[in-house]
Parts: sequence; C-alpha cells; structure tokens
Amino acid sequence: MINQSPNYLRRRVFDLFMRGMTIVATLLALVPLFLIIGYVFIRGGSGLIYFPDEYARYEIGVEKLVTMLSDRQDPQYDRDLFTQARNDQSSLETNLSTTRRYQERTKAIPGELKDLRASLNDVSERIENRGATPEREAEQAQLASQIATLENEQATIKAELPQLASERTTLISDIDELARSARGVSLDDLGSVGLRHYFPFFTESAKPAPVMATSIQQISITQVGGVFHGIVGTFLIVGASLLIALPIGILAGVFLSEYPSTQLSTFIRFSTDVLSAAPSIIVGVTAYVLVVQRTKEFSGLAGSVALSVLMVPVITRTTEEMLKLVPTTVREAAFGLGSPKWWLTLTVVIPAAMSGIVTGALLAFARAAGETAPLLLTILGKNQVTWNLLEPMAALPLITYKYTENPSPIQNDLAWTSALVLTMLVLLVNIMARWVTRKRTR
Amino acid sequence: MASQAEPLSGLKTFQRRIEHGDLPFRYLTMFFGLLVILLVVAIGWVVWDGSAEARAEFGFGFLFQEGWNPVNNNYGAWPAIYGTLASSGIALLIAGPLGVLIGVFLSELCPFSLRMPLSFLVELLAAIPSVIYGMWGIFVFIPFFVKYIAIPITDLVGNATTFPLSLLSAPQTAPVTSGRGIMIAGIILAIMILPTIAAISRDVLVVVPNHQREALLAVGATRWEMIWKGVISYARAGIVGGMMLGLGRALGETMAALMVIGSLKKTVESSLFAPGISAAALVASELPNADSSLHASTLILIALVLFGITLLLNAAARLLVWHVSRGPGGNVRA
Amino acid sequence: MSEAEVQLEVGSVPRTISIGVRTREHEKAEAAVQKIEAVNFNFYYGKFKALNNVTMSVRERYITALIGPSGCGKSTLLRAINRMNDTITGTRGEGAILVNGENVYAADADPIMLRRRIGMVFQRPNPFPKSIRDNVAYGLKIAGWPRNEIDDRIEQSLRQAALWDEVKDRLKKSGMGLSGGQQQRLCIARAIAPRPEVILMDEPCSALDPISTIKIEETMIELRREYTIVIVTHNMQQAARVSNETAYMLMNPQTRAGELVEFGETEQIFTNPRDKRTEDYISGRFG
Amino acid sequence: MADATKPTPDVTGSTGAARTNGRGPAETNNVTLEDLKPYYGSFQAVHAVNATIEPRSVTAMIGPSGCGKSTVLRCINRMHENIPGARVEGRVLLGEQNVYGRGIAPQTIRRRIGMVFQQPNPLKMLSIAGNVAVGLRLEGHRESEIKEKVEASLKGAALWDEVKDKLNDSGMALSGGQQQRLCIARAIAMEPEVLLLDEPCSALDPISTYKIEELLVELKKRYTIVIVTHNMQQAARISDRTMVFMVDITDKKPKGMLVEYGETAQVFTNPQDKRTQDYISGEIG
Repeated sequence: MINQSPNYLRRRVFDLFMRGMTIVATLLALVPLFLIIGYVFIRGGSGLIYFPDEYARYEIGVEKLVTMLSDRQDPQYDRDLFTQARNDQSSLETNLSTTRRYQERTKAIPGELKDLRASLNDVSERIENRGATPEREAEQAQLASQIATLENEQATIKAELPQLASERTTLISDIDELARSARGVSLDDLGSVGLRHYFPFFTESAKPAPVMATSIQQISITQVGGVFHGIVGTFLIVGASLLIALPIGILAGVFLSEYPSTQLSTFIRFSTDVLSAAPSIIVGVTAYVLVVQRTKEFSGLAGSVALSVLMVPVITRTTEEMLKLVPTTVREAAFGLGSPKWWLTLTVVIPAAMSGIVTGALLAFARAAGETAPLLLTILGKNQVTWNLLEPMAALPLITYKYTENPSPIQNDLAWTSALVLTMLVLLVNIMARWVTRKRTR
Repeated sequence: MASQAEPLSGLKTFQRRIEHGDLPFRYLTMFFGLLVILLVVAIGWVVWDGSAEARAEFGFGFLFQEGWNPVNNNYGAWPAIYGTLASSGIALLIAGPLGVLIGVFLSELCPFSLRMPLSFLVELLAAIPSVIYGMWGIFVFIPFFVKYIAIPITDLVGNATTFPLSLLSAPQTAPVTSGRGIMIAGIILAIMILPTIAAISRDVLVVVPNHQREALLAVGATRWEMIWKGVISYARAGIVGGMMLGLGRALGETMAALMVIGSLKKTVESSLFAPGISAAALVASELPNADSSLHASTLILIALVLFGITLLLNAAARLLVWHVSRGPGGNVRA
Repeated sequence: MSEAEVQLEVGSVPRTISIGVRTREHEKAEAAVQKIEAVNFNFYYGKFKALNNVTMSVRERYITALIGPSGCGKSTLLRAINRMNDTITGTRGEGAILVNGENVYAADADPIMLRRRIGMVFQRPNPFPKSIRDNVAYGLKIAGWPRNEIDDRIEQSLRQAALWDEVKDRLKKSGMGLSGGQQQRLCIARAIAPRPEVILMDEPCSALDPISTIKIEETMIELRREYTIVIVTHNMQQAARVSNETAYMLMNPQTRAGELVEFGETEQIFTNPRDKRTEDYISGRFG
Repeated sequence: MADATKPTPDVTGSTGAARTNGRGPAETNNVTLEDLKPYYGSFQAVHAVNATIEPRSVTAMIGPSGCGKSTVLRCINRMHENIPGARVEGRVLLGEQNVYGRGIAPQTIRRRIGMVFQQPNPLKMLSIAGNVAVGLRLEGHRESEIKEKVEASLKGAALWDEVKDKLNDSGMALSGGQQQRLCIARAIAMEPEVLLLDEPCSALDPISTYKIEELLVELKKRYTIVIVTHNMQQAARISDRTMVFMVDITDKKPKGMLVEYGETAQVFTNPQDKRTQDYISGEIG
C-alpha cells in the first residue's frame, strides 16, 4: 500500500465535507426559486382558471338583465319590470343554489352510505362473534338510524330535483319572456355574452369584491374583475420607456465601443455604473420631483421616465460589449471598400451584434416590467383601463403590491394571479433573451 | 471606371468628414453618451436640491435620532437607518458564504454539462421581480418562519436584555406571530442578493489562471485545499467586491423590505424579530402622500443618504472586481 | 491630339502610349505606368518608427510582392497604401505615397475616396455576416452603382474570383457558411466588384490549405490582366510563382524600423540578388 | 493497511524525521508505464505507451508539438485527469504500486511524484517561504520543521543565496528563472521520489535555462527526473535516456505515439527508427 501523507484522513473528510457544502448551498439557492415559481403558478393559476357550472349562463344572463333594467337614466326604465326581474333573479338564485347543493349531496351520499353500511356490518359481526354488549348494540342502533336518515334524504332529493327542474324551466322561460318584452333580447344571448368572461382576468379591470366572500370561487364571476388595466398599463409604460431608453442606450454604447477610449468615455462608463447601482427608489424620487411635482399629476409618463433611467445602463453596457465582440477584421473589410465609419457601423457592425443588442433590450424590458418602487412614486395606480400616458395608470407589479396589502382574501387571490402573469412575462422574456443569444454562447 | 473620375482631394479635412457623415455621427453618439452623464447629474441634483430644506432644518444629525411623526413635523431617521443596516447585514451574513459556495460549485466542481443550466437557474432567481419576493414572503414564508423559527427561538431566549441575546428576544411592540420584522426582511433580502453574489463569485473564480490550481495539486493538495488556498485566496478581492455589490443591492431594495419589514417608524426595538423600517421603504411609502414640503424634503434627504452610501459601496466594489478580473494570467479554464 | 503612337513593352503587357509633345496628359500617361510610388516614406505607430525611408514603385498591371521576415514592416507598408492604418489611433505617415501621381498622405487627401479606388484582401477571410450577394454588393452600393447593374457586376466578379459555380445556387445564404478558401475568394470578389484600380493582398493564403492556396494564386494571375496587385506574403515560393516584381524588406536591428533592402524583377531577386541580406533570406539562412 | 494518520517511514518515509530535507528520499523506485493510454473524452490522444523509467536518472521526452509527450508526463502523477473529460487506461507503476489502483487518492500520488510546469507558477498570494512551505503546511507539519525544510529545499534548488534576505516577499517579485527554481524548491520540499518537469525552460532566457539544467544534473543524484522538452540540444545535454514521441497522422485525428526509447547517446547518434532520425536531423517537426 502506498503510504499516506500526514493527516490524510482528516484532510480527505474535510475535502468531501466542503465539496458537499457547495452542493448543499446550490440546492439551497434553488429551493426558494422553485418554491416561489411553484406557489405563483399553483395559487395564481387557480385564480386564473375559473370554471362556471352549467347554470352559470343563466345566472350571468339574469344579472345582465337586471343591470340593464336598473339603469335609471334609461328613458325605457320601468320600475315594475325591474322589481319583477329582481324577484325572478333571487328565485332563480335560490333554485340554483338548492339544485347545486342537492347535486353535491347526490354525489356524496352513496359514498357515505357505503361507509356506514361497512361499519354496521363490522359491528354486527362483532356482536355475532363475541356476543352483544350494551355499547355495541347502541352503536348498531345508531348506525342503523343514520343509514335510514341518509336513505330518506336521498329519496327526498330524488323526488325534489325534477320539481326544481320544472320550476327552473318555468322561471327561465318567464325571465326570457321578460327580457324579450323589455329589451328585445333572449336570456340565452345575454348569458352567452356573459360567458365571454370565463376568463375575466385578461379582459376586465378591478371591481370591488363582496365583503362576505372569502375566495374567488365563491362569488359570481362577473363580480371578480381582472387586471386588464394592469396589463395595458405595464405594456404602455414599459413600451414608452423602451422608446426613450433604446436610442440613448444604443447610441451611447456605439460611442463607447466604436470610438477610442478617452476621459469622456471613462466618465460615461462610470455614469452607467452609477445608474445601474442606484437603488430604483432614488430614480423614482427623481422622476417624482422632476415630473410629478412639476406637472402636478401622477402619470404613466413619469413612470416611463423613471423606468427608462433604469434601462439605459443595461442597454448601454450590453451594446458596448456586444459591439466589441464584432471582430476588427470585419470593420477593416468595410473600411477597405471605402465605407465611411458611420455607414459601416450601421450596416455591418450593429447588424452583426444585433442578437446581443436585442438580448440587452429584452433584459432591460424584463427588469423594468418587474420594477415596483419607482411606480409607487410616479403612476399612483388606477382601477380602470387607461390608454392615456398623461393620467395615473395601473401596472401589474403595483397591482400585485396593492392587492397583497389588501385584507380581502379575494384581492389576495388576484394578487397571486397578477403575480403569475408578471412572472410568466419576466421568465418568458428571459428565456427568449437566452434563445436569441444561444448561438453566441455555444 | 466610375471612381477614377472623382477627385481624391480638394475638400478640406473638416468639410470632408462632414461630407462623409462621420463627424456628425460621432457627435450624435457623443451627445447620447453625454445624456447618460446628464442623467446621473440630474439624479444627484434632484436629491441634493430637494433635500435642501431638510438639511437647513436638521443637518445630518437627525439621522441618529429616534421619533418619527410627520404631523408634528418631528423627524428622526435612526429607525430607518438601523432597519436598513440590520436587514442588509443579516442578508449579507446569510447570502455571502452561501453565494461563494455556489460560485465555487459552478466554477470548480459542477459537471460540465450542468454548468449552463444551473447558472441559468441562479440567474432566473435574480430576474424574479422583488414585489413577488415580498408577496411570497407574506403569504408563504412568514407563516412558516413564525411557526418553526421565530416562536421557538423567542420562547427559548425570552426577554433577555444582554446584547447579543437581546437581538433574539421576544419583541415588545408587536406579537411575534405577526411575523413581519427585520429578521424576516433580512432573510428575504438574502434570497434576493444570493444570485448576485453567486454570479460574481463564479465570474472571478473562473478567471483564476489554471496554473495556480496545478501548483497546489502538484504538492498533494486535496480538491478543497486547492480551491481554498489557490482559487479563493487568489480571487478574494473580487469575491469581497461581489459581496459589496450584493450588500448595495440589499441596502437599496425597496419593495420586499417594505412588504415584510413591518413599519415601526418611531423607535428602534432591540429584538430583530420586531418590526422596523428601512430607508427605501420609508421613502416609498410616505413620499407620494407627503403632508408638508418639509416632510417631502426630509424623505428626499434620506434618499440622498441612501444614494451616497450605495454609490460609495459600488465604487469600491467595482474597483475590486475590476482589479481582479483585469489581473495577471486570465487564461480561462475550459 | 497625339502626334504619334508607339508600342511600348512595359513589363509583359504591351501598351500603346502616345508620345510627341510632352503635354500634361502625356506626363500623366507615363506616370500611370508607375501606378503607385512611395517616396521617402516613413511611418510611425505613436513614437515608434515602423518604416524608415521607403522608396519604391509599383507598375500598372503587375503583381508586386513584398517579402521579408515577420516584423519587417511589409504589412504596414501595404496598409499605408490605402491608409488602412488610419483606423489605428496614433499612427501617422511621413513623406509621400503617390497613387496615379496624387499623394495619398497630402493634408487634403480623402482616405475614404482612396479606399474606394483600392481594393483590399486581408490575411484572414473576413466576409460580412450577411448573404453572399450582399457581401459582394456592399462596395457597389457604397460606390453608388446603379441598381440595375449591380446583379450583373456581382456575377462578373464572382466569376473572376472563380467562385461563381460554387455559390450561384446559394447567393442568399450567409457568407459565413462557406469554407475558408471559398470565404477568401468571396473576399476577393467583394474587393474587385467596384472595379478598383489596385488590389492589395495581405498574406491572403496564410490561413488556407494548399488546394485553396493554389486556387487563389490562379485567380490572382487571372486578375493581373485587369488590375494592379500588391501582395504581402511570407511564402517565398508563392512570391516567386505569382509576382512580376519583388520587394525585400528587413527590420533594421538597431532602430527596429522596417527598411526596403532590395527591389527588382522577381526573377532577378530570386536568382541573382544584389544584396547579401536578400541572398541569405532567399537561401533560408534566417527568417 | 498503513495507518492513515501516522506517517510510515519504513515504506518511503515521506516525513521521516531522521532524514533532513534536500537529500532526497531514502529510496526511489522504477516508474513503469504499462499500456498507458490517455484519453480526452472518447478520443485516445496517444497510442499505448510501454516504458520503464530508471530511478535516479534524467529521462527526457522529446518530439514535435502535438505528439502527446506532455500528456504522457501528466499521466504519471495523475495530473491528466484534472482536465474535464480526460481519463486514462492502462497502468503506471511506482515500484510495485499501481498509481491508478483502487482506493488511491490522486493527492497521495502527487505528493510522491512532484511536478514543475512550463510556466513558472508561484502562488500569487503567498510569500517565497510560504510558497515552498505550502504543501507541508497542508500536511500539518510543525513550524520549526517547516522552517528547516524550506531552507533545505531552497538550497537544494540553488535559490537560497538569492532569496534568503527576502523570504517574506511575494514570489511573483522574482525573475522568471528564479520563479521556476522556486517552483522546483516547492516540489522538492515534499521530498517526492520522482520529479516531473514539463518544458521547464521554455519560458526562460538562456542564462536561467543553463542554471536550471545545472540544477537538474545535481538533483538527479537524489531524485528520478522526467523532463519534457522541445529542445533537442537540452535533451542531449542533460538526459541519460530519451523517449522520442511522434505524431501518427494515419488516423483522422492525429495521435501521439512513442517511437523510440533508449540511452540518450544511442538515440542521438544511432537512432533505430527512421522517424527519429528524420526528427533529429531536422527534417520533420
């Protein structure tokens, strides 16, 4: 055996231990990643996908009808028709909720019966085998009575369901008639329109939720609302800031990479470092002071200004680095053909580095889309869709923040869902950026 | 031959360069470069000018006073400063060593085929918006943390008042079950700055020349001894720089801190499980609806201090990282 | 205008030059035979003098080879002809290089116009990351060729570069997808497309395999009919095979500046060098 | 099984307190390469090598670049496997013991077979003395012992006189040749049996080269030395035996192969192989 060096065993064990620790550390970093993404997808996803049952269409239809009839500004407003529709609505809702309860019971009872009968058999067997005791007999009797009650309930439901169904048919035809006579539309049509709100999340803006409800599932889908205003806001604000930041970032990057290094370029590089290191809240404060305080109004534009300041350093540095990767020989080739410098920069150098510049822009986009702090100081937030950048606006991260802080569990569900949209946006853009540069990294 | 007819000379140099478009293009790009500088100047000017009123009123002394009551125009920023430093310190204590270990794993020990995907996953962690960290902290992590960490520890420590233990004592101003506090903010910040530290450590370790590794292996060092004595010690300035950049990020982080740190603006509690406030969170939560111009000015002054600290920290860190990555050797390991 | 026409043998190409009253036109016509002249030319990289007092001339429709050991300044001299060195900061030329009698280092000379008249092929094939067609069309577009002539000219120059048959079906594909030798011929096609007066080649075959080298040498000899070519090569056999005239350069060991040692007909340089140092180099004593 | 925590001086005596450093190990063994086949991934870089290296002599490996001489050298102390994807088939015997045997950690081998690299590589963060002592410190020797050994090794590497007044300066401050001798001192401080040198003079000036050659001739009295060099004159000057490697271009990817191994005088004056003759006379390579 080859002899070992002194302290060999201790050194080997320590070596293996520390190598193990690096693996543990890496896994430890990945745990939050998977936990966060997992939670966002599961909890956000359950709010995103809402499955109305077969009667939902009627409910939606009636609610639409009631809303239509309730408009007091309407010259056709008729108090009696409105009261009638309200009554019909409540009858229908009672009917539907009873039906739903009965249906749930119909599904559940056979299972419960089976369990009870098994226990009954069990008790009977014990009595047979080991003799009867008062407790066992009491248990047997109790079980038998429970079974009887359940069978009774089953029979009642069976009898009442057709009755409910016929009552519903009458109600629906009544309401349908009401709808046709009052507004000339069928209940079915009204309901179908409502069903477009299967996924209200992407099409509707915020709505006040009923205080009593404790989750999205418990309330009518038309009441939930969505974050359409946030999606519009995020894309508008980030798009506008991209419009501001791209020319600054790319041209400054061209200056840094294509012209000889001077004190000025060192200073510009230092400035990009300062910008990328500055906390985003500081940038928010700047935009607040320069735009919000001057214009005396919170606005999407102020948010764009703040976000573009955060984007500029990312775009400048990636542009510079990507342009520097373009081989000098390619520039020389264009020089040799008599191309002016600006022309070869635009036609050869920038196209050759295009994928890298696009990556930089995508990463800047992803970073800005997730920024919240500067928006808090600049766009304020709004509950409706706005296309006007000069007004207060909504944005996904801001909605996530506000709905998280809101005590209502429904708003919390919405926060998860808006977080899901935001995370998917950011992750997709990041993966896209990878995909754009995959050739370069290979 | 078409080109032969054109004269080679004739125009003056300056005119010619304008003719070909080179000079205007150069000035155009230079203008946008100057714009980048202008942005920095604008930020600096805004926070300096905006805080003038507060500086005239209090000087910088109020940074070390307690008490925050905008209604009475009574301002003391010490809770915010303390909260910022304490939460960032906790974050660095946790994320620093872990980040370096991850960097070591990614650059030295990880099988080659796993390097790219793992690095990508770590980078994804950095891409998730901070508001989502905050939300996840509130809904998922805080309940877990309270039940399995905060309550057992505070039960164990009780109401200790001696210094190191008092940090872990039961909070006075809010029940420990509320969960929000400096400690939890520190942990969430640690998760957030972990990818920064890991990525920079990886980058500075990867450029350590291979011959340094071989020198240690050739005298019979184990793998870890090689990494510790040959690689980490070679790149230590860069690693410290990476930690400083991570610390800078933690100091300036707003949303996650705002959401989980509680919001105790008046006093400083000795326990880390108690709520507090960070400078960035204070500014973000109060500036949009500031009561008076002095209130706004005070908040901007806090922003100025924050800006100054992060600026210094980043300048030092970049100097270190730059110093290392520019250092001798540089033949990157395959 | 001319009073008489006389057949002159200039190099191996017979040319007709009118003689008689020595008008300015005549002087120009004779000067054109001397296509490029370097007159007491010095070149500096910052403070370092890279070329010392080079005087030589390149005749029209000749292939002139610059040879010498590495570091002797032959590439610098070549790149000085079309002022390619201007793209490196801190460089400057002193003295004169005359192209068609015009000093390219004159204060008011325009390097961009100059480079449009002088094509260049580099050591490493450097096609643009664009399609083959766009590669060849690049110079044409800069020179402002009419749109309808561009396609014809692309085909012509690809044929002249002996590449047409290999790429005619994939003109839209990227030029980076070609083999090394094909890429270099694409670069030649790109350089000759705008019909330059001179083509400079900087060790065009040093990165290529022997078969591609032979193809490119054949292309060069073909191009000699129309173009004046100056080639830098470290391969003496290549210089002997393709060139009409050869310049031998050497670094002065004291000043480390490149100097012209000997210039003459290729045959004479290789068979009967006048300078001892040339002889040593040719016979492989050093370098 | 030797006790892992205590040195066993009776085998090779790596830490034998009785021996002073600088004299070399008490015993040295043959190094035998048996069917040694280095791989990079699935590519076999060198045809199987069979050779026995004599103890206390200088064995030179020469050949054109790409012939695999460095690869084979790095297989002897298992440095080869440090490259991702690289592996080895066959055996390397140190005495009777297979270096690639089961349960043998590479660091055990590397401390017995020292190595000096092409580029001088003093550890940047350590002083001159610290560089020499680094391996001993890892093994936990007593400081007094370390101090003694550092001096002995620096003397052994003919560097003591030049650095004795600046032992605490950085190793990077030395000249290239001094750095390389520092690396040799670092290697012999571990008292290896075998010293592998991978083109140790290729980055050095002629005077430093001469000094190191002189040193090697001195060191061979105590150590088995294997040196890779691209300089045939150097091989002829200092080696006792020479291995000649060639590139085999019959395959698609060129491989290295050992074509001749024998006494240096014989290899250079009367080569048995035609390719060796061509190489030595300068016709190929």
